[in-house]
Amino acid sequence: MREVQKKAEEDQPITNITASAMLAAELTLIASVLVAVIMVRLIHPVLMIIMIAAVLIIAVMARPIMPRLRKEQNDDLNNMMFYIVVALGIVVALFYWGNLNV
Amino acid sequence: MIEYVLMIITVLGAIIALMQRDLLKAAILTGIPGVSIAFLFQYLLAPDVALTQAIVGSAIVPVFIAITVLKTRKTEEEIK
Amino acid sequence: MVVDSQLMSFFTAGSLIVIGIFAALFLDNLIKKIIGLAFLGDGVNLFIITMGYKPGGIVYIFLPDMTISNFAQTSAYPLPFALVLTNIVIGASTLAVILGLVLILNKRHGSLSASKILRDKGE
Amino acid sequence: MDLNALIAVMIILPIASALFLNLLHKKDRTIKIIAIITAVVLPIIPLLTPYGSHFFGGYLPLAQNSTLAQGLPAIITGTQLSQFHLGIMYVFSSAQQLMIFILGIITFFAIFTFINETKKPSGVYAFLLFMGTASLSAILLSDDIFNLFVFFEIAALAQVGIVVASGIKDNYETALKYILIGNIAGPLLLLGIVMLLGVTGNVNVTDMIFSIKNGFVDPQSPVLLMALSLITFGWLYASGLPPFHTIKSEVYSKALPHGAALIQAFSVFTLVAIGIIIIRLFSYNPFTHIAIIGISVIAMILGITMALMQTDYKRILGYLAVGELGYIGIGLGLGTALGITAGLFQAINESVITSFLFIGFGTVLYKTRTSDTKKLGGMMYVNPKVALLVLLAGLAMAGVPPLNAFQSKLMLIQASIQSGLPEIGIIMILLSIVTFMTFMKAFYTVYMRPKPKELEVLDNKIPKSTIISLVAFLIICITLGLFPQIATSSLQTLAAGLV
Repeated sequence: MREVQKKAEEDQPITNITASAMLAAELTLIASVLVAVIMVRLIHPVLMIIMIAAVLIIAVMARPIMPRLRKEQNDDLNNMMFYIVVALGIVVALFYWGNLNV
Repeated sequence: MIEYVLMIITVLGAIIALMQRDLLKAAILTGIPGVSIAFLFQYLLAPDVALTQAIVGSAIVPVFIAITVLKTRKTEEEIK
Repeated sequence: MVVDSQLMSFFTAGSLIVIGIFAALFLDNLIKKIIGLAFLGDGVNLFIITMGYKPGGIVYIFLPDMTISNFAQTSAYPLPFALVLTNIVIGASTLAVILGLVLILNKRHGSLSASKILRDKGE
Repeated sequence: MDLNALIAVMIILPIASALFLNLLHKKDRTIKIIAIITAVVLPIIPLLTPYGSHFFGGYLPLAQNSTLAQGLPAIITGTQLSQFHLGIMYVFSSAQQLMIFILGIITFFAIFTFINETKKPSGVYAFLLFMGTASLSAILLSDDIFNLFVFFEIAALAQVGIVVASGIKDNYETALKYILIGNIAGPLLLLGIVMLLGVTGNVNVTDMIFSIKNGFVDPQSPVLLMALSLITFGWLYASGLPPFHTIKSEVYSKALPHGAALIQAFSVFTLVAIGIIIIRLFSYNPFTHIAIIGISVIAMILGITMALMQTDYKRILGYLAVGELGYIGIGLGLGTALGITAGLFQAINESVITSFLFIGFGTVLYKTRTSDTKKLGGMMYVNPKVALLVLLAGLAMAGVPPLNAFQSKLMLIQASIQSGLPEIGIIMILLSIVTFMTFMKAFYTVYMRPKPKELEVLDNKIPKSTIISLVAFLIICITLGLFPQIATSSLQTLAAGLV
């Protein structure tokens, strides 16, 4: 029953505005991530080239990214908590690693 | 020696309180870590904080949670 | 005892914090989540108190028969204790607000499950 | 008379007024008068106060405090201990003056629109707004990091209260989520603070810096690193950067327009206050700057792309506000004097513009009682004046000259090029364009496209006070856009001190 409801929600008519917004968001995401990755050149130029290639491949393989990203970032409390604890781990680990290596 | 016992009671009490299936029991068991932390504060040279923690940890927090559990239990029965 | 009691106290505080985060993350029942958060706060308080503790020290109350330099060298560090008093009060008042919100929401949804009450509402 | 006592009045006045308003129940006229008087006085106090510092309880450092130092042994008075601050200290300089002035202005217009839009203004709601303003002033002023934490918790509770009081659908759920998440992040922030206390033996930021700089503390000690990471995590929560952007934008969207305007100002100024403390304490560690820049770039990208996907205009604004926070973070993270000045300037501009947008779009909610863009349309014909003002606000947010965000974004791009990171400038330009596009999408669906048949426009007239507030915000935007040196000259001293 719930699955049917969910499907009905997903099948809402997609208007021109939402479609174009999704496309624009996707392009923005890829473009800005690509530009941001160029900053890796400060660490090592070869690493930058590898990472740009990786980002391009991921962008092509995982297309379309935006609907998935949208689905991941919902308002569910458990989901939010999960990301928050993951972020805590990342921040703590990064600061230790970063201080040893930068 | 007493402090190690208190520390073990604190951690075990916290785990046991969270493992209860009955919410009312869980609420009341919350007081055990609260009280043992208060005694630990006393051991750790903080008598004034221990007094506050004894009141808040052993009385206010468990009672608040228990009241919430009792009130919510009523509405759950009504809906059933 | 071989084991340092201050170090053990730090470990106790750490395990309380971990238990609290675990409960808030993985237990679905809202009451359990709140109990976990209370433990998280308790763990942080214990951590602060342990930080001010001085092994073999005295309580930070200046009695008339003490000298200042002796007191300064042996007493526990009182600043963290003052912080804990404030934090206990903050924690209790926040807890009251949370429980009030839970009561209202329970009346509305008839459930205490976080995944039912606090799920994504879509658009 | 010692005018420095006015520094304390900045916090005491709103708290006292808030407590008093809370007592007055159902006395509408009195509430209105007292709230308006307090709101008028709030922005004026910082303008009258001379720069300086205020010591609570008169506890000067022992070196300047001969009565207290009497009879103490040389182990205390003869060493660096006598330089340390004993009590809570508030520091007031030109940057704080400007920021508290802007906060006061936003509070004033929030209170002003609230009192005129609601038929029966409740004292409790005004209590929450004033309480939030008081705690934010304290956060900006305080040099004592634990004092900051206490006021930060008060501000969080006030935000929860504002959300609960809004009466919008599902607001209780949002409030509960926010407070639960805050209950994880708040204690962890405190843990970071006490780790600093444990290493340096102090909670005063100036003293902690003194200890770190003079070798009393090993700057590379792991406890200090742990404190840095936990405080950074608390900073993310306080300002709503990722991963907290979803909850923060939800909080904005579930508050009434004037409440949302004030809450976003709270986020902006907390970001600035805690960000400045992080930079002051840890700028010796090069990774701090890299981390702040990284987080800010992620915030910009996620905030603005997510804003494009939303259909609720309040949620769109919420995500855009998060995206704009990224610009401030980049300014702080660049670490040069120009960068920090630009970041602080952007903070001031953003708080004004986003309040402008929230209150401007709030008129749509007032007229139609809905915020779903799918159901809206044709509001241009209902209310052309407000539509024009909202359009100007959107242009300001996107950084169109001669409005204020243009100046700060230009400065940010210059600073990023100067620091050898032109990529950040490119990302900022790109995302500014997308911001404008997102705004225009919301503007088109709400104002320009033909009106749907089902949409009912209520017959109530938009109060004049709302229009006055919008015009006043526009005037601030244009003034700061044409004469940016008004703001930058007061911010430069603080920025220069941070490098």
